This record gives sequence, structure tokens and C-alpha cells, in this order.
Amino acid sequence: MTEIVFVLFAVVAVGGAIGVVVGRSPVASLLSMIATLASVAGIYVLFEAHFLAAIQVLVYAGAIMVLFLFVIMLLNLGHDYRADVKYGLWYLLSLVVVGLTAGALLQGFMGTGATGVRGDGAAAAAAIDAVVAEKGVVGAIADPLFTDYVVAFELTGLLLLVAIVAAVVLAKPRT
Amino acid sequence: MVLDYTSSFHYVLALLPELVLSAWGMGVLLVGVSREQEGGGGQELGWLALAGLAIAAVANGWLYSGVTEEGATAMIAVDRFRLFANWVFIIGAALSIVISLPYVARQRLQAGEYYSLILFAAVGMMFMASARDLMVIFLGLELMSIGVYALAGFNRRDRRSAEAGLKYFLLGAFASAFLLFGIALIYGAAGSSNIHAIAVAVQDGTIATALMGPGVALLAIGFAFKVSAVPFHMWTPDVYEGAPTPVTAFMAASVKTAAFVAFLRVFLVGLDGLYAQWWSILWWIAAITMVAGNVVALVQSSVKRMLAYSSIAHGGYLLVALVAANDTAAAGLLFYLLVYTVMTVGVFGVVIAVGNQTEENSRIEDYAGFGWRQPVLGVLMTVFLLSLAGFPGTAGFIAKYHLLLGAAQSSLWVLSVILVLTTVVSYWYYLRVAWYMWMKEAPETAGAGGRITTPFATRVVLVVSVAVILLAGVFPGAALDLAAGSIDGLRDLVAGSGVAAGP
Amino acid sequence: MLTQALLLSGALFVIGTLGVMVRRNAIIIFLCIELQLNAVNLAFVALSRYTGIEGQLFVFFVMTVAAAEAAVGLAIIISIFRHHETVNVDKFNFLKW
Amino acid sequence: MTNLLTSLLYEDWVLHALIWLPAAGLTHVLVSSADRARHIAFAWSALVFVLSLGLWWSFSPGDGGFALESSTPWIESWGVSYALGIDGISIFMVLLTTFTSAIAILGSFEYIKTRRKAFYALMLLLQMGVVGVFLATDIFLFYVFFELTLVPMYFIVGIWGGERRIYAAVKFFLYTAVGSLLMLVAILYIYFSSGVDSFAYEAFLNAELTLREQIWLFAAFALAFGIKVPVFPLHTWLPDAHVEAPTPGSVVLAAVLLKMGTYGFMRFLLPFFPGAVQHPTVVMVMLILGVAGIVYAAWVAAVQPDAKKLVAYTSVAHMGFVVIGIFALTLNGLQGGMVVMISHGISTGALFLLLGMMYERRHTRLIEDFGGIGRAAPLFATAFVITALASIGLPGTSGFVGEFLALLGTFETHPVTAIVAATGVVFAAYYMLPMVQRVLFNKLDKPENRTFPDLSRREMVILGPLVALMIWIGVHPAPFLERMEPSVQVVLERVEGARPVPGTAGTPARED
Amino acid sequence: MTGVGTAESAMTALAGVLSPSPSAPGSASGVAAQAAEQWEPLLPGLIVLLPLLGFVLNGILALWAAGHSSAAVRAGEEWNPFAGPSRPRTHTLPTLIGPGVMLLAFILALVNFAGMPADLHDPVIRTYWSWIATDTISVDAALQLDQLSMVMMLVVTGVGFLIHVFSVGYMKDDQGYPRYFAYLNLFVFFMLVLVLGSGYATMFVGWEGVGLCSYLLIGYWFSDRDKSDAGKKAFIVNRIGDVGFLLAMFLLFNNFGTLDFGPIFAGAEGQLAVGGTTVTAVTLLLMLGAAGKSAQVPLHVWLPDAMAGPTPVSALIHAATMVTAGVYMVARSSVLYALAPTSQAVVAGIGVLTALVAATIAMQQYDIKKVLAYSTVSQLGFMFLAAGVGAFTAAIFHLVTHAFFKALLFLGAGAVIHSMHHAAHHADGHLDEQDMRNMGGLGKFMPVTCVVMWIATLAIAGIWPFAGFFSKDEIIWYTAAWAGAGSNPFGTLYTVYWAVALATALMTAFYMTRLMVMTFHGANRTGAAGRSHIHEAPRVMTVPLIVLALLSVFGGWINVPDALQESFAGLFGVLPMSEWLHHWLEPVTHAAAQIQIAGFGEPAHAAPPGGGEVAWAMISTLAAAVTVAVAYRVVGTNKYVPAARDPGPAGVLRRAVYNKWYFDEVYDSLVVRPLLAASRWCWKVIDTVVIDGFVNLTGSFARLSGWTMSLFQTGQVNMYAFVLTLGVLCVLGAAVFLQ
Repeated sequence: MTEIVFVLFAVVAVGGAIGVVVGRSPVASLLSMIATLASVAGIYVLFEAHFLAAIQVLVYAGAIMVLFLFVIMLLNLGHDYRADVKYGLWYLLSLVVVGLTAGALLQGFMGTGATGVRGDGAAAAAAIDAVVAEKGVVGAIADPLFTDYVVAFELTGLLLLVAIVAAVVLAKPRT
Repeated sequence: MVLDYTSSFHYVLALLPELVLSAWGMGVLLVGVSREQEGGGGQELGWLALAGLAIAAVANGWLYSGVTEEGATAMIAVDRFRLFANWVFIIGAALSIVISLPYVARQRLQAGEYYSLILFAAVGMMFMASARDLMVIFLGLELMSIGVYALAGFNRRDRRSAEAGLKYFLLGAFASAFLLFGIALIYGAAGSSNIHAIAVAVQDGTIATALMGPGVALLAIGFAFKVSAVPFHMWTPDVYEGAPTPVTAFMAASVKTAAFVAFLRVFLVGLDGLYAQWWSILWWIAAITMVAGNVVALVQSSVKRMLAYSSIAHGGYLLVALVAANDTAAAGLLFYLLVYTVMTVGVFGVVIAVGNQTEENSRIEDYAGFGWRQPVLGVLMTVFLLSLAGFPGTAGFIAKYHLLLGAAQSSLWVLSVILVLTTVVSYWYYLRVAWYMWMKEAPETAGAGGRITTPFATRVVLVVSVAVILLAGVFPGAALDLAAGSIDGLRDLVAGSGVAAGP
Repeated sequence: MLTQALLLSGALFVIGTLGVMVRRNAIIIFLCIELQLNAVNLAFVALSRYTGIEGQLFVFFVMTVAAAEAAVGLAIIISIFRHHETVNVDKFNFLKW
Repeated sequence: MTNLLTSLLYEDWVLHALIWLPAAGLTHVLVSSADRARHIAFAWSALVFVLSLGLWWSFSPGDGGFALESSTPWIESWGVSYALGIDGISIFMVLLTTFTSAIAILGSFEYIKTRRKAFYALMLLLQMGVVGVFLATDIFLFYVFFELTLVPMYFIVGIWGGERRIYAAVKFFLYTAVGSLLMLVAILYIYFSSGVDSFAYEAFLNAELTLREQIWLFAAFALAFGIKVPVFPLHTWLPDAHVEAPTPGSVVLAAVLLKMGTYGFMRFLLPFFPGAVQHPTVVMVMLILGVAGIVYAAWVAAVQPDAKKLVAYTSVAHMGFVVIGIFALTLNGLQGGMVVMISHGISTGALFLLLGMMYERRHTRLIEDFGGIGRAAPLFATAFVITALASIGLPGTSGFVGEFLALLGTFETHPVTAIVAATGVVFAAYYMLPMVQRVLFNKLDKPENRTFPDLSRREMVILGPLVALMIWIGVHPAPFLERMEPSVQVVLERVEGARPVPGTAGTPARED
Repeated sequence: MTGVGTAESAMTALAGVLSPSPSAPGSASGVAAQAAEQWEPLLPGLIVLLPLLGFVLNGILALWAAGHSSAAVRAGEEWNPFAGPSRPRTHTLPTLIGPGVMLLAFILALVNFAGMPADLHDPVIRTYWSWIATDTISVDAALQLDQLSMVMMLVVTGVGFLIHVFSVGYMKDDQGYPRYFAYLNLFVFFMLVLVLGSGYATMFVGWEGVGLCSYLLIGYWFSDRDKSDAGKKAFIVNRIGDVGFLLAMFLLFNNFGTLDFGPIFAGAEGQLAVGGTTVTAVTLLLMLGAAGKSAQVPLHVWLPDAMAGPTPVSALIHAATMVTAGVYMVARSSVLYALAPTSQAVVAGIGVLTALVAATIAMQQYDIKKVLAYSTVSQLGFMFLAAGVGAFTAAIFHLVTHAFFKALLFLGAGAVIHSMHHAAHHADGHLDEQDMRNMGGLGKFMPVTCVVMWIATLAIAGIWPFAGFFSKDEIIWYTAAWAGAGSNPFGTLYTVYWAVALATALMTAFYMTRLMVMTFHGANRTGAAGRSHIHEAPRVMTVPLIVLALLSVFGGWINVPDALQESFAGLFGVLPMSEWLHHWLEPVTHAAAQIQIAGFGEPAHAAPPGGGEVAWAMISTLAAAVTVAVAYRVVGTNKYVPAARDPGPAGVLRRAVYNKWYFDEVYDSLVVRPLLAASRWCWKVIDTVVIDGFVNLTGSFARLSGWTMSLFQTGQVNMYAFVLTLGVLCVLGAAVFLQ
């Protein structure tokens, strides 16, 4: 059952990804991207990462993609249907390179599964499930976030601040 | 004092320089915003930022003076390696700010944002140096990068600046994705993102090898991008050329330093046990970088762009230290970064002076006869160039020699030979600037540029930089000991292993 | 399941890579990079089932980074659009060689 | 004299003074006015020369080891020290340097008309570097000085040179740098092979190297020094540099800088790699290159239209004698090589000064622009002829003693080489006499040469000591020979006494 | 030490050298060194030093004078070599100093000669300072006095003095007068070093030194391109020989560990096998040196050109002294040559060939000095023949007599030229003052010159009782005698030599008579304008001529062979000094003679076709006399026209001879031009194209590859991403597949 759902989501995700790359208009690409994000969120659920799935949909697909859409509209690119994919030899070359890279990754990933990761998969999954059961979906993530990874968390705060400053500076109109 | 992190307050202590700088950056930002000026002036903000750096330096000094940590496994490292790197960042940022002062004023940039972004980027660099966790390294790198993306595109009036910002951003984000993928794979393979834990896992043999290969490769690619190693360097010349010159200096010096420091910690501490797997990759990258960087620099007609390629080449030299992967090389890397920071910022400082605080006059022809018109700046530039070329008597030589020493210790003879031969190539383009400055007469039309004015502060700083370069070139002992001391114990993390040591 | 997830992650990643290489529109290129980050997130989530909850935490961080990048990146794109009235990266080749 | 020197504690400070006084002079020149720069520079270099003269008495050859040694730790973590010393080989190089530097500065008074402060500062820097090269007994220190000499020379050629000065300056710089940087790698190799964390000369002597290693390292060192010398196929930077350099630059270049190469042969190459040096193929290659240099350079010199280029090529030929003398590995050969080095420094230096005087007067260096100068300027012609004769090694001049000993020494072990090299004696006449004839003799048929002024008093002061030295060394070289002999003997014994260490020391550690 | 010795010490100390110390001449001297101890030569160092002093003083004066004349040049005046003002400092002082030092030196030499014991077996060696000394080689600055060097010293100082005196008149009007004497003095100094040096190295100093002076003096009038060319040619050709000398020294050093004569000659017989490779090589190499210096075929080409120098120079350097240095050197090395019969045959062969070639050329020359020059070459050939057949005494004997009569001939020719020069000044159009076709009948104007030159001509032609007869006859006789020696392996060859030598002797008589007739007899062809200015030379020139004429007459009597003593040749026993020179030189040549006799057996007592010494002496002098007479008639009936109207010789053979057998042309096309072409090729091709090309190519290659790589830097993000991904692929591939 899970496998079937996974495959379903996977197909949608990959399809969406391809849509991003070949989409004729920016908006089309963006919509394909949202489809991908949504199906990836579905896969998160399959991996019992419910909170992340929610965040994925809310923040990623919701906020960030809307920001993209907003910019596309702002720059009035929504009606730009000229294909800006570089077809031809360049496309072919890129495909070859990407294909070979994919091959290399495939080779690397094929061996995973039992020995691909360190530690015992079942035990780890059980431990996560236990924590989730104990602290709730949000609490399971929040706990390490504010203890072990508090530094990183604060760092993200700073990161966002910088991003805001940067965005403000850059997007200001020329004077 | 020994930090053990059981108390959160100890995190505050351990991160004192970063925190000071972050807070100060916000302060500068606030002061800047509150003054509501668009361009013009803003020098006092620069001085304010410098004061922040000074305080951070004091904090760093306090940490350096004997604060240690318990266990040496926590997310934030309190070791001399990091603190030494912090010095370098502070120096790099401070020098960049100093050479920015007149530039920002002349170009009417938003000083508050400008200086605070430099400080924030410096914080990101410090995190990269201090992080003992891949994720924190990534976040620090992003903090730094986002700040620098913005700085590169800071001059909205200049389309070259915008173009530089865009290219840097797109490719930087692209490369971050590879880095992140690498982190993910290593995390999976090692079961942790903690460098110490990874090192232990590698040591134990409990690491999962399947993902490790691609993981290490992608990680190396991510760092290689940031240190602009060939073939991940393509952005460098464009961005360096387009960005406002002080930002270029900051990028060339500090961003590279930060990336190298993190690179070193990850590969020489965390992945040291896998040396056999990654050395050859880095070997080739180092070799290609040295060759390509130097060779392409030969055909540049813009000094800024030439210096960009030269910085690529320097990245190649530094990579040799990583390939050598021994304590000497690591110390050499630190020392080189320190020296490199000073001389790079210095050379860009002169470039700014020649450009008269604009982006003009950056073609090599514009330097014709410059030395005789501005003897002091000319001599400074010459020393900077000689130091970049690694000429005896300058710190650049000691630094390069240190790298060679490390390489030799690991018997990397071929790489050493490539290093020295490409150094010869580099002589040509460094000397070319010198020959334009001293051996060519200024064209008749040069009068248009008028007098070049350089603020007193900039001059003082440049002179001090040169003095430091010469002093460190002649009496490098103390600095060398400092660098060597910063490596002490860094790679002994994995208790009782001993594999970390070089031959 | 892990292998499949990683393969999916890899697939999404390389598709994103392809997009960066072949698209001219800066926004789409950036979108493709976001796609790559998403692929990595997928890997993190999948791996976290085997290694612990930190994996999910990292996804959290990555999303933040993605958001920050989006802010800055789009601002940069807007900025350069003001110069060129286009987001076609092929037009941005004032700096070269 | 010796007592006087002792009472001044001369031996304690002289070597340091020789290196650092030019630096002081440099500073002085920089803070002085441009008009007075030349006098100040000359005063300092003259002071250094006078101080260095004391070495003549203070130095006693003894057992051939270093004298007046001093060593202060410099970069302790690497085992680098500021170590100076002098022996029978370096004393002459040092004296030659201080002497020709002072002469060259004096000779540049009229030649250098622009940017004088910078010029004299660079000259003094050059002097400092060269003296350092000859005095250093620490390999690292040596290397630093060795490279340091490039910069002032680069600027001297590049700023005050002729039409193609930049090309020449860069060529000079890059050519030399290629060799010296490869040598640096080789130095590091020995450093790690010696097992001692020290760059001291003695430590390097004790490095145990297999024959294979020695040959590779020999190649690196020989390339560095061979370019400097320059040995035959590596010589093309020299004519360009000489032609373009201003007179004082040429003088120092010919008189001293080239000697750094042959000095390196004697000081480092032979003692460090005795196994390689004794290897028949290596010896053969070096001898063939030396001989090729002698003959080839003489030929090329003979057809040069530019007098300065001609003399530049003769340098290659002369240094060829030094090379064969050294690699003959006989006492006479080595001593002959030493004397040729000294003699070449003096005579070629003088020739360049003379050509500089010609250039100052006529602003041309082409031989065909002259003719019959002997009529207009007899003193000049006299000095020119004597110098030219010294250069081609007429008995009774310094050139003969050196070439004779070098050839004799070569003949002892490699007769065929010596026979071919001896033809250089003919070719020397073949290139030098036509030049002398076309410049000084023949009809004074160009009106502008009629007013060719004769030597001024200053020029006589410059040339006088040079000519006197040429004849002194030619007539009574014993004081020179006996001072250098023990040290040369030490080098030779080192070569003959050592056999390469068997084994496989120094296999790559991590890069297998 | 005697007071004299102290004085000498002071003198040498003046020169800044160590005080002299008598030293035993090598290891083999042994007890015989006692003899040397007993004789204290008088200031030998001073003899050498005096000309040097003259050089220094004259040199200073020369520079002073040249400063004045160059000032005139700068002022725009045309250079006139004969317009020199006769000031005290430029004329009187050099006149006193130049010949003065020579006179003093000659007197000193005479005193020493008189004091030298006849039974002195080992040379007296005076060491002044250690010249070149290393651990393995020790060359002292030392002089060696023995019978041979004594003879040479007398010739050099004596003839030298006469020529100096002659020069006073000849060069009177020359602006470079002091410079001339400076060079001349310097030459004598080096020549004395050459003949007095105690070893090969010292000899080499003089050897090259005289070459230098020859160079300077040939090119004395250096404004004339031909003249300075000639000087250059002389120097370079000489240097070719010098290489041989150098290599010979090296070879000797390798075998003996020293270059001093004493030990080498003492040890030679023991250490070197007779006819061995080493000794043959050494002697052949020495011969190369000698051939260069003494203008032997094939290195003779410089000597005729050397006539460009002032005529007294030709007399001194290119006739009497320097060119005979080669003969001296072979004679000095007699022991070595005796050990190398092959080399001897070669030396003799070259000598006889040179004699023949030069004599043929001399028969067709019109330049009076050229004739004399080739005559000199020819006579030098005779000397080499003598040395080659082992008649070292005869070689030296001929050297001495030749010094007399050839110096006389040259000086006489100088007087003629001097006189013709004045005529040329007044002649219509160009008049070559040395071309004999422009002379004729000068005997009327210059009777003294004519007479003395006839004496010299008879001497060189070998007419009894003039000096040349004895010396030349001895050479020819010894050739014959050794040809017939019992076990001479080259007997037949020697016979050929003998025959050729005989023929050459007759040719000598012919061309000399031709010279005399063309110059002094017949009708004058100078032209009316010039003729009135032809006059006899002043006394300062004629007196030396007369002295030399006397020597040319009587000089041969110092070595009348025993066999001839009682014949007509010895005036039936009247001549007093039978074989004096032979005995005098015995200590030097004795060893060689012993070796030769040991090798070849006793010389024969009859010439190859039969007939003893007396008979052949008679035959040769009669034949020579007949040749002179015939030539006088034949040449006298020839109708010569002035050079300007002469179309030159007709016929292939004549033309070839006139053109000196085309030696110069052959060298030019086989050596000089190819060498120049090769040099140019080396420069333009190897240096510029190959080496520099490679160097520049390296640079260009670097720049080209840099340029190529920068092509990827298109400024397009896609491109950058592509390259980046390519890098990813490589790294990833390497990491995944290559582990």
C-alpha cells in the first residue's frame, strides 16, 4: 500500500519537476513546482514526518511559491510564453551531463537500504515514533530545536534578518 | 576557564565574538536606518562598525587567552583554530571596511546596511569556523553568502554590480544545493552531522560506505565552489569584476578564508580517516585550479578581473595544503589565509585608490606611469603584488613556502612542482602591473583623471598592511608559531586514533 | 523504501540541475534551485527514519534558508530587472571572458 | 693590518655590516634629495667596499671551512637561522660584489639622468641581496637573498633600460624564477631527507640521498644555477637583459649576478650531490653544455651588430670555461673556474662600463656607428683594448690565469672536452678583435665620432682600478689562488670522498 | 748575495714582485747544479725589465701625445700620420728611451754572454715569484739562462737595438712616434720573456705577448682598414697555433706534473716511449703552435699581410725575431722531438713544403715587402727543415744569420720605401710606394742601400762566404746526411726533402736577384715628378744597415763545419771559429742528438746521390751564383712597366703563383665564410628561432591556453552552471566509480 502511494507521489513529483524545467511560462513552471512540493509533502507523511509535511505545504508551497508568483507578476512576466528553454545541442549536452550525473548518483544510492545508512533503521524509526508519541508531532521537533540545536536556530533567525535587510536594500528603486 | 555547554550560558560565552558582532551589526543597521540618509557620508557608520570589530576582537582575544571546552565534541568549537580564523575574519572585515569608507561615501551607498551586512557576513564566517556540525556550517555559510550576495549587488546604480549579484546568487545557491546534498548523504552515512561524531564513525569503521562516496564528493564540490576552485570557479571573475571593489576585496579575502577554514575542519578532522578516498580528487582540483587560474589571469586586461583569477590561483595553492593534510600544511593554510587576507585587501585598496573611489580606471593601461605619479601608492601596490606572487622578503613568500613545506612533508612532489611552476606564470601578470606602473609612461590624455585622492585613514591602513607584510616576511617567527599553535590538538580529536597525523 | 526515496530525491535533484542549465529565465532557474533544495529535504526526511529526528530538524533549517534565499534572490532579480527590463540571464553578460 | 682589524672587533661585525649597510644607504638615499642621491649612494657603497677590504687580511684560509661564522635563530620552528660565514670561495665573490657595486654606481653618475633616487636605492638593494647570497650559510637564507636580487634588477632593467626593456626585464625575471623555484622544491626535498629540522649548510651536507634522488635534485639545482650562469641553451635571457639594461645594471649583472650561478655550483651542487656529480653521464652533459657555451656563444657573439649584445654573449662563453672547470672535478679546474669568475667580473664589467661610456657619448650601441674612435679618444681606446685583451685571456691578464687553469684542470680528466674548449681561445679573438677594430680602429669617417670626448677624470677613476686588477691578477694571482685553495679542496674532497647512500630513503609517504 | 744581486732584487721589488731566488732547475740537475752556482748572471731580470720600462715610459708619453692629437681631431683637422710635431716630449724623449733601453739591455746581454762559462751544463734559473700555483701545478715567474737562450737574447737585443735606431729615422715624422716605440719596447720585453722563460708556461706568456705586439704594430696605422685587418688576421691565425701550444702544455703537464723545461727534458727519455703516442702528440701540437707563430704552411697566410706594419716592424718582428720563435721552441724541445721521429718528419716536411711554396710565390710578387715576406716564410721553412731533421744547431744557426740578413733586407726595403714615400707625395696620381714596378734604377739614388742589400741578397742566396751560405748549406747537408742514416725509417722522405730544399735554395737566389734588379737596376719607372725626391736614407738609418751588412757577411763564420774548415769554405783553415755555435749549444742539443743517433744510427757522410759535404757545398754555392747571374740577366732584360699600366701576370700558373696559390681565397671560402655563416645561423636560427622561439612559445602557449579557457567564461549563467555540473560529474564519478 505504502509503496503504491509512494510511487504515485513520486510520479507526480517527478512529473512536476519536469514541468518546472520545460514549462512554457513562468507561471506554468511555478504551478508544476507546487505540484512537486505537494507530492513531496505526501511522501513526508509516508515517512511519518507529519509536521514537516504541513510546513512544506504551508510555508513552502504556500508562502515561498506565492512570493515567486508575486515577483513574476510584479515583473509582468506572467504572459511571457516564449520558450526560454535552450533546446538543441546545448540541451542535449546538458542532458548527457545530467544523465551521467544521475547515473553516478544512482550507482551511489543503489547500495543503500540495509547498509546504506549508519544505525538500525527499525530502532531509529521506533525511537522517533516514541518521541512523537510522547511530545507530539510539534514537540518532537521543537525539543531538540531549542536545546541541542539552539545555536543553529538562532542562526536561522539572524539569517532571516540578513535576508530581509538584503532584500530591502536590493529591491529599493534606484535613485 | 573551561566551557562545558551544560549551561546554555556557556554557549553565550563560547559565541561571544559572534554575538557581539551580530548585536553590533543590528546596532549599525539601526543607526543607519534612523539617519535616513540615502548615500553620501556614512563614514562614521564605518567607524562604528570598526569599533564593533574591535570589541569582537577583544572578545576573541579573551577566548584565545585560555578558554577551553570540555570534550571538544560540541557543536561550537572553542579551539585556537577557530579563534585564529576569527582573527583573520576580523582583520579582513576591518580592512575591507577601511577601504570602503571613501568608496561608500563617494558612491552614495546606504552605509548602514552596507556595514551591517559586512558584519553579519563576518558573523556567518565565524560560525563556519566555529561549527563542529555540518548543519551549522551550512547555516553559517548561508548567512555569509546571503550577506555577500547582497553586497555584490549592492550598488543598484551600477548594472555590473547587479549582474554580479545575480550571478553570484544563482550559482551560489546552486552550489549550496550540492553542499547540502552532500551534508544529507554524510548525515545518513554517519548517522550524525557532528564532525566529531563523523570522525569517530569513520574511525570505528561503523560508517556506511555506500553514501559516503557521493557525500564526500558533493561536500567537496560545495566547498570548492566557495573557494572558487576550478571548475567551480566560473562565477568568480564575473562577480569579482562586477561587485563594488571593496566588496570584491572582502569576498576574495574573507569569504575564501571562511570556506577554507570550514573545508579544513570538515576534511582534515571529520573525514581524515577517508583521506585515501578524497585526496586524489582534491589533488586534481588543486592542480587544475593552480594551472587554470594562473593561465587565464595572463590574458586579462582588467586589473580587477586579473586579481579575480589570481585569487582562484591562490585557492589552488591553498588546496595543496588540504591535499597534504598534515599539521604543517594546516598551519600553513591558516598562515597563508592571514597573509592572503591582508595582501588581497591591500591590493584592492590600491585598486580603489587608482579608480579614485569608483569602478573606473581598472584596466591595466590605466596604471601606466601610476607609480611615478603616486610613489607611495605605487610602492605599496608593488609590495602587495610581490607578496601575492610569493616573493622572498614578503609574507607571501613565507606563506607559500609554508604550504610547500606541508606538501613536501606529504611527499606531494608533483603538486609542489606544479605549484612553483604556476607561481612563475603568476609572476608574469603580477609583474605586468608593476611594469605598467613603473616602466610605462602615462599616456598624454591621463590628465583627465586628475589627482588621485586617498583618505588619510586608508593610506595609513595600507601602509600598515605593507609593514605587516614585510615584517611577517622578514620576521615570521611569531606568526608562524601562532598558526602552528592554532593547529595544536585540532586533529587529535579522535582520541587515541593517530590516523589524523600526516606522515 | 529508503533507497527509493533517495533515488527520487536524486531524480528531483538532477532535474533541478538540468533546469539550471537550460533555462534562461532567472526566476525559473531559481525555482529549479528550490527544487534541488526540496530534493535534499526529501533525502533528509527519508534518512531521518534511520538516524533520528535531527534529519527533520535539518529540513526545517533548509526551509528557512530557502525562504531567506528566496527573499534575497527575488530582490536581486528585481534589482537587475530594473536595469535590463528582462530576467533572461543570457542578456546579463556584460561581465565575461 | 690584522692587529688593527682585531682591535676593532672587525670579525664580529663585518659580515653583518656588509649586508645591512647597503640597506641603511638605501634608506638614506630615499630620504635625501634626488640631486644628491648618487653621491650618497656612492659614499655608502664605497664605505661597504672599504670595509669589505678588511676581509683580505682578516680572512685566513685555514682548513677551508667557513670563517667569521655567526648564526642566530631566525625562524626557529623551521630550523632556519640567520647564519653567515665566509670561506675561500665566497670571499672573492663578496669582494667582487662590493667592488663592482661601487664602481657601477660611480659609473652611472652621468648615465642615469632620471628618477635617480629610485635607481640608487635599487642599486643598493641589489648589492645587499648579492652580498647576502654569497655570505649566507643557511640554505633558506641563501634562497631568500638569491630571489631578492631579482626584484631590483627587474626594475633597473625595466625602468632605465632601452627600447625593449620590459621584454628583457620580464624575460630575465621569469627565466630565473623558473629555475630557482624548482630549486626551492629540491631544497625542501633535502630538508626532509636530512632528518634534521635545519636549513643549515652542514645539515644539508649530511642528508642521505640515493643516487637516483641525487640526480633529480641535481637537475633541479643545476637548472636554477644553470639559468643564472647561464649555461648554453638557457642563455637567451642574458643578451636581452644586457642589451636593455642601463650600464650599471649590466655591470653588476655581468660581474656579480652571473657568478651566483657558478658560485651555486661550487657551494651547493658539488657538495650536496657528490654521487650525481660523479655520475659519468651527468658530468658529460654538463661538460658538453659548457663547451657548447664556449664555442656557440663565441660564434654568435662574432656576428652581433650590437656591441653590448656581443659582450653579453662573450659572458656566456666565459662562463662556459667556469662550467667545464667545475665539472672537470679537479683542483685546477675548480680554481681556474674561480679565477675566471673573478676575472670575468672585472673585465666584462669594465667592458660594459666602456660600452656605457660609448652610449652616453653617441647614444648608439651599434658597432657600425663607430670606427676610428682610437683617433679621437686615445685613453678610451687604450682602456678598451686592455680590457678586451683581458677578456680574451691574453697571458699577463687575469683572463689567462683562469682559462689556463680551467682548461688544464679539464684536460686532466676530460682531454677531449678541453681540446674543444681550447678552440674557444681562437674564437675569443674571432669575436673580440673585429669589434675592437670596427669601434676603435679603421677610418674615423663619421663626423659625429670626431667629437667623441675622451675619458673624463671620473671615468679614469672608474677604469683605473679595473685595469690594474686585470693586470695584477694576471701577473701575480698567487694571493688569490692560495686563499681559495683550501676551500676548493674541501669541495673536491667532499665530491671524491662521498659515495651515494644505498637504500630507498624518501619514498613518497602518502602519495603512493 | 753579491751587491749586484741586491741591486737586481731592488729592481724586481720595484716591479712589485718577490725577490729572486736561484733555484735548482728541477730534480734531475743533481751535482751539475754546482756549475750553475758558480756563475752569477748579471741582472737577467733587468734585461727583461728594461724594455718594459721603456714601454711604460713611452706609453705614458704616447698617451700624452695622443691626447694632443685627438684634440686636433676633435677640432676637425684631418688626420695626417706624418704631420707630427717634433716636440721634446713626443720625439726627443722616446728617441732616447726607446733605443736607449735596448742598448742597455744589449750591453747587459753581452756582459752575460761574456761571463757565461762554456762548460755550463745546466741552465741557470732565476725565480722571481710564484705565478700560478695550486696544489698540483706550480708555475714560477722565472728566467732561464743557458746557451740557447743566450744566443736568442743576443739576437733579440742586438738586432732589436739596430732596428730601434733605424726606426728613429724611419718613423721620424709619425705622429704616433712614442706609441710606436712603446709597442716596440713591449715587443722586445715579451720576446725576451719568450726566449728566457724557464718553462713552457712562461714561454707562452712571451709567445702570446709578442703576438699581441705584432697585432698592435701591424695595425699601427689603425685608421687604415687593411692594416688593422692584417693585424687582426695575424692575431687570430696565431691564436690557432696557440691552441696547439696550450694543448701540448696540458699534455705535458698530465705526464710530468710540471711545465718547467728542466724536469720535462730530464724525464722525457725515461717517461716517454720513443715514437710513442704521447710524445708524438705533444710535439705535433707544439708544431701547430710553432707553425702559427712562424708562418708555416698552412698557417703562413698572416705573414705577408703583416707587411702592413711599418717596415722596421717587419724587420724586427716578421723577419728577425718573433717569427723565429717557433724555431726556437722546436729547438728548445729538441729532446721531445728527438723522441718522436714521426713528428720530426712532419716538421721537416712542413718546413720544406713551406720553403717551396713561399719561394714560388715570392718569384711572382711585385710588392717589395711581399717578396721579402715570402722569402722570410721560405727561410723559416728551411729552419723547420733543419729542426725536423734533427739539426737543431743548424736551425738556430740559420735563425741567427737570417736575423741579420733578413733584417737588413727589410730595413733596406724600408729605406727604399721611405724614399719612395717622399716621391709618392710628389708623383702624379696614385703611386704605390712599395710596388717594384714603380721603382727601378734606385741604385743611383741610394748607393749605400743598394750595396748593403746586395750583400744581404748574396747572403740569403747562399753564396760563399756570406752568412747564409754556411747556415743554409748546413741545413741541406744535414738533411742529406740524416736521409742516409743507417736506420732512419724516413730515409726516402728525407731524400725528397733534400732535393726540394736544394731546388728551393736556387729559387731563393732567383727571386732575390729579381728583387734587386727590379728595385735598383734598370731604368727608373717612378715618373719624373717623383723621381727628383728619391734620395738616400739619413745616417741614422744607414748606419744600422751597414752594421747589419757586416754581420751578414761575417755572421756565418761562427759555425763553419769541421768538414769544411779545411776546404775553400773555411778559407782552408783560416776561419777561426770552427763549429763554435755547435759546441756552444751542445749542452742544450746534446741529449737530442744522442737519442737521434740511438734511433737513426750515425748520419751518413755522403749525400744520397753521392758526394761529400765539401762537394755539395761547392755545388750549391756555384749553383746559387749561377742562378744569381742568370736571374740578373733574365730579369734585367724584362720590360717592366709601372704598376698602374701593368695588366698583371698572364698564364694560369703565373696567375696562381701571383695570387699566392689562392690560399687566402681557399681559406675564405672554406673557413671564414662558412664560419661566419654558421655563426649567423646559430644566432638567427638556434638562438632566435629555436631557443627563444621555444621560450616565447612557452609563454605564448600559456597565454593561448589561458585565452582558450577564458572562452568558457561567456558570462552566461547556463554556461557556468553547465561547467559546474561537468565538474560535479567528474568529481562524483571519480568518487563513486573509482573507489
